[in-house]
Amino acid sequence: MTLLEVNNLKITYETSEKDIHAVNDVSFSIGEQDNYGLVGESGCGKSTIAKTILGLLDDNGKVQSGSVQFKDRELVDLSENEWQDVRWEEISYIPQSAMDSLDPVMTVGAQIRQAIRKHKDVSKADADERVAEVFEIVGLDPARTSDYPHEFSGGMRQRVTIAMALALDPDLIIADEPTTGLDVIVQDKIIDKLLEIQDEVDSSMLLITHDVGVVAETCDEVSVLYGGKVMEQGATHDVFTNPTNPYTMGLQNAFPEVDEFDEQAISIPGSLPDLTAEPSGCVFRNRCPFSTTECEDGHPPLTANGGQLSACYYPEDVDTMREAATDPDTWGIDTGGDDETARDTGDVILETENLEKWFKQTQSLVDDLRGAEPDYVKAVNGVDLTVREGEILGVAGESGCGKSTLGEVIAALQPRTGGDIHVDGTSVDDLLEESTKKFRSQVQFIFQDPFDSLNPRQRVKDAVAEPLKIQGHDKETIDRRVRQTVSDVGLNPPEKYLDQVPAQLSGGERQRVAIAQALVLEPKLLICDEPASMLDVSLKANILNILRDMADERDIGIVYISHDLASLTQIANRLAVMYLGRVIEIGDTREVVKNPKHPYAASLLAASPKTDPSTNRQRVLLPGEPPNPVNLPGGCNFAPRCPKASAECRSTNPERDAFKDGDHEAACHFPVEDVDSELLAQYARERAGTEAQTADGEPVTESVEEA
Amino acid sequence: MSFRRFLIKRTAIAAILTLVAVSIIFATLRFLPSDPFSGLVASGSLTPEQVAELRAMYGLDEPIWIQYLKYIQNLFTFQFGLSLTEQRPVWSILGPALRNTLVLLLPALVTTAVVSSLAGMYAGWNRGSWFEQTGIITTTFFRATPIFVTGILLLIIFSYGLGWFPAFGMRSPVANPQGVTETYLSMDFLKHYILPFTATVLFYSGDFLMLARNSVVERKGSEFLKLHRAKGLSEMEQLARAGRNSLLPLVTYFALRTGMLFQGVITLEVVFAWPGIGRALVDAILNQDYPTVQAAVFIMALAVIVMNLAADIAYAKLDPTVEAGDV
Amino acid sequence: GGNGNQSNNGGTQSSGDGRSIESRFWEEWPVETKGESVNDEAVQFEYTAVEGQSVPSVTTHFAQSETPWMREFALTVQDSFNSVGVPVDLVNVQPSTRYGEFWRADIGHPVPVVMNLHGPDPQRGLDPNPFLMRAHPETGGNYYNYKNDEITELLDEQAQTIGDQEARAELCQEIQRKLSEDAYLIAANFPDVINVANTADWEGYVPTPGNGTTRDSFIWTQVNLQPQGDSTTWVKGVTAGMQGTNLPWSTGGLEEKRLLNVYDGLYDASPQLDIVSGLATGHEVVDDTTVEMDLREGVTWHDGEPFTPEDVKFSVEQYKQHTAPQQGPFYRTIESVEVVSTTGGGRVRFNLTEPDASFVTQRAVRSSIIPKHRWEDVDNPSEYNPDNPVGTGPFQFENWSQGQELRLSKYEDHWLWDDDTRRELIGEEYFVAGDGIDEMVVVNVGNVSTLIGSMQSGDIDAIGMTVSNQQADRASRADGVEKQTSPNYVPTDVHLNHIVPLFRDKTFRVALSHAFDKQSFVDNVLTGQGEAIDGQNLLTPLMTPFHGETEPYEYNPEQAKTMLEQAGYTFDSNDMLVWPEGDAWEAFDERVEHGHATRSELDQPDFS
Amino acid sequence: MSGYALDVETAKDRLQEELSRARRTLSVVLEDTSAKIGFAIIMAFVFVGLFGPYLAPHHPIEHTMRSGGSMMRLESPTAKAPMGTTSFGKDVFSQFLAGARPTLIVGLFGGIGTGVLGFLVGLTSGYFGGRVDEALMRLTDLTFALPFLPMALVILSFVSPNIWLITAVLVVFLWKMPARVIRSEVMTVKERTFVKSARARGAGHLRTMFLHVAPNVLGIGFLYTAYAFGWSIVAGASLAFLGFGDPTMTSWGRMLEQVFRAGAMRVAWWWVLPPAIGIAAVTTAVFLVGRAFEELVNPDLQTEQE
Ligand SMILES: Nc1ncnc2c1ncn2[C@@H]1O[C@H](COP(=O)(O)OP(=O)(O)OP(=O)(O)O)[C@@H](O)[C@H]1O
Ligand SMILES: Nc1ncnc2c1ncn2[C@@H]1O[C@H](COP(=O)(O)OP(=O)(O)OP(=O)(O)O)[C@@H](O)[C@H]1O
Ligand SMILES: [Mg+2]
Ligand SMILES: [Mg+2]
Repeated sequence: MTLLEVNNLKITYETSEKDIHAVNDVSFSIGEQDNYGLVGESGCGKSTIAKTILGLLDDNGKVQSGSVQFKDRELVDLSENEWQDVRWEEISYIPQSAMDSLDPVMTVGAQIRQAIRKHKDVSKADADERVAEVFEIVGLDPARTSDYPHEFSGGMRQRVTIAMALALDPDLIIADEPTTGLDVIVQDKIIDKLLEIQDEVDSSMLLITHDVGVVAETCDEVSVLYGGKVMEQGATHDVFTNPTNPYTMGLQNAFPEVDEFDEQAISIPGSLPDLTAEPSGCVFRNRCPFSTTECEDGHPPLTANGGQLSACYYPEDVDTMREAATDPDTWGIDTGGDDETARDTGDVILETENLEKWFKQTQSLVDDLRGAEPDYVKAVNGVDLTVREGEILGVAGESGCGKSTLGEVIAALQPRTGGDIHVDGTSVDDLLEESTKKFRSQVQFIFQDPFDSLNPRQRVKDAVAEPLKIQGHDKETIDRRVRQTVSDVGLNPPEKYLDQVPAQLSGGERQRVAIAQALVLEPKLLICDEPASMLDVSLKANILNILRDMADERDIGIVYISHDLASLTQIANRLAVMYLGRVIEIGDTREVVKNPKHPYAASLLAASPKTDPSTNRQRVLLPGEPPNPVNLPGGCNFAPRCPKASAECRSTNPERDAFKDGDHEAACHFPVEDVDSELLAQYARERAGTEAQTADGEPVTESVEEA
Repeated sequence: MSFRRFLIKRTAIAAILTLVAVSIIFATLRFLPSDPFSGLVASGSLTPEQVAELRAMYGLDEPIWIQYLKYIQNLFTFQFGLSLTEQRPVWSILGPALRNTLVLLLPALVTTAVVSSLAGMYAGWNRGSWFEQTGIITTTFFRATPIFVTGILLLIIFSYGLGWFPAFGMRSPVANPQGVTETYLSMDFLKHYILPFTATVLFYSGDFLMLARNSVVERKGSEFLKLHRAKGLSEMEQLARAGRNSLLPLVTYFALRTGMLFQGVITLEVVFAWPGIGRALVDAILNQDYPTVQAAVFIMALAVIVMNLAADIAYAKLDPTVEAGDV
Repeated sequence: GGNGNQSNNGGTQSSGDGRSIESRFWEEWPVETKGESVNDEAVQFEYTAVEGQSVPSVTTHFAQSETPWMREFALTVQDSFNSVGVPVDLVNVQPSTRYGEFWRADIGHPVPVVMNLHGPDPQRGLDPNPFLMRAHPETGGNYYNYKNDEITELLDEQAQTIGDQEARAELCQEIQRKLSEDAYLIAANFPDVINVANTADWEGYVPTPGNGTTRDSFIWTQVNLQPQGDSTTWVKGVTAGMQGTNLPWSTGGLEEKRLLNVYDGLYDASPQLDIVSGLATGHEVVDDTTVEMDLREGVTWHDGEPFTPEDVKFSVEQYKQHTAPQQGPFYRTIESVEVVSTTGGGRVRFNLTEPDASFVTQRAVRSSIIPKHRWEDVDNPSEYNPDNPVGTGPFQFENWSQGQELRLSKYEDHWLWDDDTRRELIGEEYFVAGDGIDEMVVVNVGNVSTLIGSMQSGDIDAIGMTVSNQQADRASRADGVEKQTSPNYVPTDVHLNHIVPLFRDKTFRVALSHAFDKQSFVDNVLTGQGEAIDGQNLLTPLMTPFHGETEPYEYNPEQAKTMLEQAGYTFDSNDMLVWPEGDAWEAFDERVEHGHATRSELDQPDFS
Repeated sequence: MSGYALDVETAKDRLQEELSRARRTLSVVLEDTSAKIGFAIIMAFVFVGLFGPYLAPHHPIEHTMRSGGSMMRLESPTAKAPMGTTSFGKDVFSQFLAGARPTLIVGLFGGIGTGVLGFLVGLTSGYFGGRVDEALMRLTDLTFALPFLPMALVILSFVSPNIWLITAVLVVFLWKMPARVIRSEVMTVKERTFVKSARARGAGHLRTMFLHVAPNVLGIGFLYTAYAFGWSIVAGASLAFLGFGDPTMTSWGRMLEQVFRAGAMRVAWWWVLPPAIGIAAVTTAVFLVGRAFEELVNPDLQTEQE
């Protein structure tokens, strides 16, 4: 029986210039107790659809035509008052960013209670009881209902919003990117929770995400959206094992998996379609490697192809396309022909020795006066790294583990607390003493946020020329090198870009300008802090490729920081995994990924979702959150969460080379042999055992010890 | 713990600020070329020796730094000394004046804070509406116009023109109320009260309205309000939440405004001949009555500093997300 | 410190091309008069005469807030200077700070020209000293730095002429003639005192010179008023309130004036500006430095205690010991007080430090006597504010709230409530018989505009201050309200600072006197409500017998210019005055050196 | 620090760019009706401020209006004196025209001084943070604590007031407002990636501060300069009203003081209204334009435009 039926939905946004056709003729339906997925790149209209179903469309948005039938009731024309009854009782919502979706000045319990009492005439006590109930369902400690949102971590807040969504047993839950922005391990736990809840309660769920892996693992049915159009629709399994639409193929291939080493990353060239007019041809035709003139004739209708529906004029060529789509060449990506052996790494360009960066915590005045030792956040705590010319060192780890701090300390953007850094054999202090300018010409940095990494007031040419001006080059040199570099980072022809201001550039282009800024001085060492994490999948690959090329061609040593393991494995020669300020495992990328030795590294790697829906991955239900960085436990930092931890782990901190196999080192007394049995199964068991009472956050060391 | 630390630090800073402020006040006043006694020589009624004796009587002949130390020392005990022109403790001059000012301004401020904030929230919620536009334009007018000009305009219309209200003072010339209740709770007082009260309310309305409106506008697009809406809250309930979230800047601003209360409306007190501290201060300046000026300015500075502190504390206490130490 | 007036010979210095003369003290100057550093170095402004150059502008201070027409007056002064080719730089100053500046500066006025108003203190209308003695170098009030030995001598002489009023008056008249002839300042006018009051409900207003009918300086109106309407409470509106209840030790002016309703002095001034008895009924000049007074019999303090000579003795001793600012003029020349007798009202003897002709007329009039039994236990009278000030005056204190009102009620036992006594003191002209008012309330009403409003609305019965003619006309449009005009004894004057070489030249002063249109100012700005002064005399004709006739300076700017040209000044193409040159310069130098001589006295030729 | 110097051409370029930006911004601001009216009022005011004294038919103080030889005292508007006369026969119309100039001077220079000083302090304080910030912010706390009007009155009672001194006193007391706002704005901007990025590219503090941070808070800086223009007028008028204005000049505030002092407020509406309305109109106009501008530059108010 269908619960929700969306038919030929067309939605436009009015803007001061042209109207934006955000959703064009979208239809799909969700059955009872179904998990339905909407997947697609940013801007394809996913959220717009979700908001329309909840009647929360922005004021300038308008449903042009089509219908949304919920339990045979038309939702599109409801008045605000009628909506108030539908909302939450029948359809609830898990917002994208739990970080700012909770009212900061209201306790979480009150927020949930408010939702309950708005719709049900129950006493406060009864409502509180229900709040406690849903808290338990999502695995939060019911005792914490009277805490404020800021007292929870990101993952926990997301669980609060899930609990809220469950509060009234709605028929449909719309989850808009519920895991975006969360660390993989946390994401895995949330997904697990969602699935579990799905099993238990009889709600349907509409899951919206851009992450193919997440849909593949969670949804029964899926619609792939692009430019406000459904490109492919059908059972998840069918769609992702046998995609029949070139866009689905591209999208899927752009999501590499962790163990796909050194494959040239695939990206879909070009940029998103212009939504200011209703599509006249296939919305994907401009970026589609298989497009022909026929594709101009209106958007192709959804037609059955295999088990699913696909909007493509060439259903018969599916197999050849599918074949071709795995080859980067098809997507216009120059593979260069180098393979791994061709990459030889040169001399050591960066060496850190026991590098430390501790942030002093403010302490009480009295303690200050007593001269008591203040507390420190040991953001970077004894890190030894080496990077060679032409080598990319990947640094992975969950949020807050000190990756960025490490990068900034190496680049001397922050002073360090201890240890040594040598660039090209010379101590950083000596270099800086000699001249900051010189140091800057050797070590450069690329930041995470492409949208903000350029001065909005500077034109491209000024931005790229600035480092040269600082170095005091003459005008001519500056001109020449700016042009060259801009072209090197793939902004061709340079003239087209030189005079633009950042506002006129897309995110990918901006990040390339930022890279050009870093490269224009021809540095020897480049530190990249998540340079691609805010870009769409299709753009991400471009950036990775440019960096890889630079490392190879210019012999630059690169430190590449990211929490996205898949992209790291694609680009990095060596991989370092950090946990709470320490590098706990390091080695050749392939070695580390295939054969992780540290339980944390192993869990992290295991938590990445798979885009192939047929693989049945075991979830990583790593208990607890990373401990408070201020009061680190003695011994191994990971011990409190580690199923293998022994008394020794808790008392002595293992050396980095406690495990050592050639280049491969891991700081673990008991290196992992088999991930599934030693870790994942343990996690699951422990979780099952403690579910009923245990709240989040409290490390469950006791039970682990028994096991 | 960290809150206490924060409190101690803030208080210490406030104390030091106060000290510096009073020192500056002291120093500035010593630049005045004369004191009330000089006039007596000048008018020929006293000989210079007699004036010197007088000055000695008030300690004005001592070295500056001794005067300074004594002054600071007295401040600690809230002893403002003796007025040079009135032969009475300064406090007995300023006390009643202060009360009159508070009676006028505090209710006005509270009224405007409540009414204008609510109006501002409503305006922000209905951004672009007729209500918002007129609200902004009228309050901007009253906020921008100097308060004494507003006062004068009110006088011209309601007092001189329509003759509804008296034009000056706190009560009728012959009214002779005894005691606080009779003074402040009579029809006569009310009649005198309305115009200056209105001027004050109008003057401050702009700040609160804009602040509330801007905060609500800021919050309006926020995710959490979207979630409230998705939960099925009605418009008013959503506005209430947006309002609650805007409360912090409003409360902070209210505290700061209260601190600035005494210095804000001197001209208003002059226009309406309101016997408040502002007028007392202007008179004292004209009479070069150092101790009174010092004390009045000190009270004003102290009010600001204390209310600043209060604002900080309110901020730390009201906003659950702010760690006291961050403020 | 010390006196630094080693006047170097001539005062003319050669500087560059032309000779020049700077502002400076021209003679020995008694140090104790001003401050310690009264010497040429202390002169804070520069005003230099340079041979053959244009006369620079004279900086002129006025305090606009003193009276509404002050700026108009300043413009008139500017006009008169301009008409003799001297530019003027008008500066408006705060009245409060200016006195301090004069005094602290040690050099009198800190600028060449200052305009001045004077308060209506009664003794200014009774005794010539307050105005005349300012020309004496040993008076603090001589901030125009006038020093003319001839005058000084005469001043000293009149001051010591005790007991023989006629002789003293004659001396004073001579002094006035000489001063006016010397054109030592510009005495412009006596502006009328204009008041408004309700005459329908009240009868018996007394137009005292200088004070008008309703101001605070005299008590005649309030003791003479007879209610015609329902109320026996007379309400007077003012714009400034009393600051405290301690009369002798207050420093503002209002406390003394208002509290003199409660306290009595030894003598008082009648509406005709004669001295009349107060607590003292008569006096006897025993010798140059001894005066004895008989005190009134049967006087009681408001608390019922009898008034005795001991109170007088006590008051003076307290004032001296604790430096009472308000009583300064009173006790200034008293060495000691003795009680001579206690019979009847009693008799006291004042031993003076020096012969003082004004002791009775000036000093005793401004006195007030406080009750010994109430003040003897007060440790520090200067910090004392009696909750209930007790005096012997015609009114007793009821209530005072700061900045708001002062409430007084009739003290029946006072001699002024006796019709006969009052008739005698006030004079037939103004006397009205009756029981008088029961209560007097002085309320503070903020500003003139509201005063007029309350007058019109009947909230108050009188305005206790001078208003402008127009305002009075406006107020008197209401029923029962009348404008009342009284003559004045305090002049509007313009001080010329005699250390300035331009003003040291008597010829210039005389010329300026001819260039000042006193009458037109009175007619135009004061709308005729005032009296232009003949000659440069600060004493009003009301002040008999001391007033002396002085020659008027005819208004004639052309004549003034001619005089200047004859003295060697020239005018440039813009009609601006130019300092003399050559021989004329030497003549100028001589006049400056002498300071008080005419050209003919110095035998100077006509340079025109 | 080489590379810091800007060559003429870039400077010119930049200037031109900023100018055209300003023009564009203005045209956007002026889409708001009330801002448009406000702008017109300001322009008219500036015009009167510049040329008023020359347009005035008479000297505002020295000329006495007479009809048939007698002074025209407190006369209501006539053809001869279109705004009536004062109690000493001065032409209110001339005073009104001449009175705009001091008001303009105080507003303009007070505004610019306040804006520039506040901007520099805020920029330095926000950019460097730490001790510098602590010190500067305590300084602003101090100026907040010292009450403006009383302190100004005290100062002006021993230094005889003149318009530049008054302007300076205003600046000394007003700079704290923009300084605080600019500082907090700078603190946000300086955390933005492009600023960090500039540092990483080797830019020194001065370059980063003035080239990267400053331009991005310039809008707020201008906004507060505009507001300070209004505040200065208000403060200047208040001082004048209390009798502490520049005594040599007729300003609107001073005109009000004189009506008030002359006790003519009740009758002479023609004398009260021109300066009162003049002040009210100008300050309101400034704030209306400021508000419209604020909607543009205040990032927090942009929620719906996104
Ligand atoms: N209020 C609005 N006014 C104008 N355009 C809008 C508005 N909201 C969204 N859009 C546009 O509509 C299109 C679809 O937006 P939508 O938010 O639905 O995308 P999405 O698929 O959810 O993207 P993301 O993955 O980034 O959340 C985008 O091009 C977006 O820029
Ligand atoms: N300036 C600072 N002062 C105090 N603590 C800091 C500071 N900067 C970072 N930290 C702390 O240091 C730790 C490491 O932070 P860092 O930003 O390096 O993490 P990260 O691995 O880059 O995280 P993310 O993936 O979220 O970017 C965190 O606990 C953080 O709170
Ligand atoms: Mg979205
Ligand atoms: Mg980071």
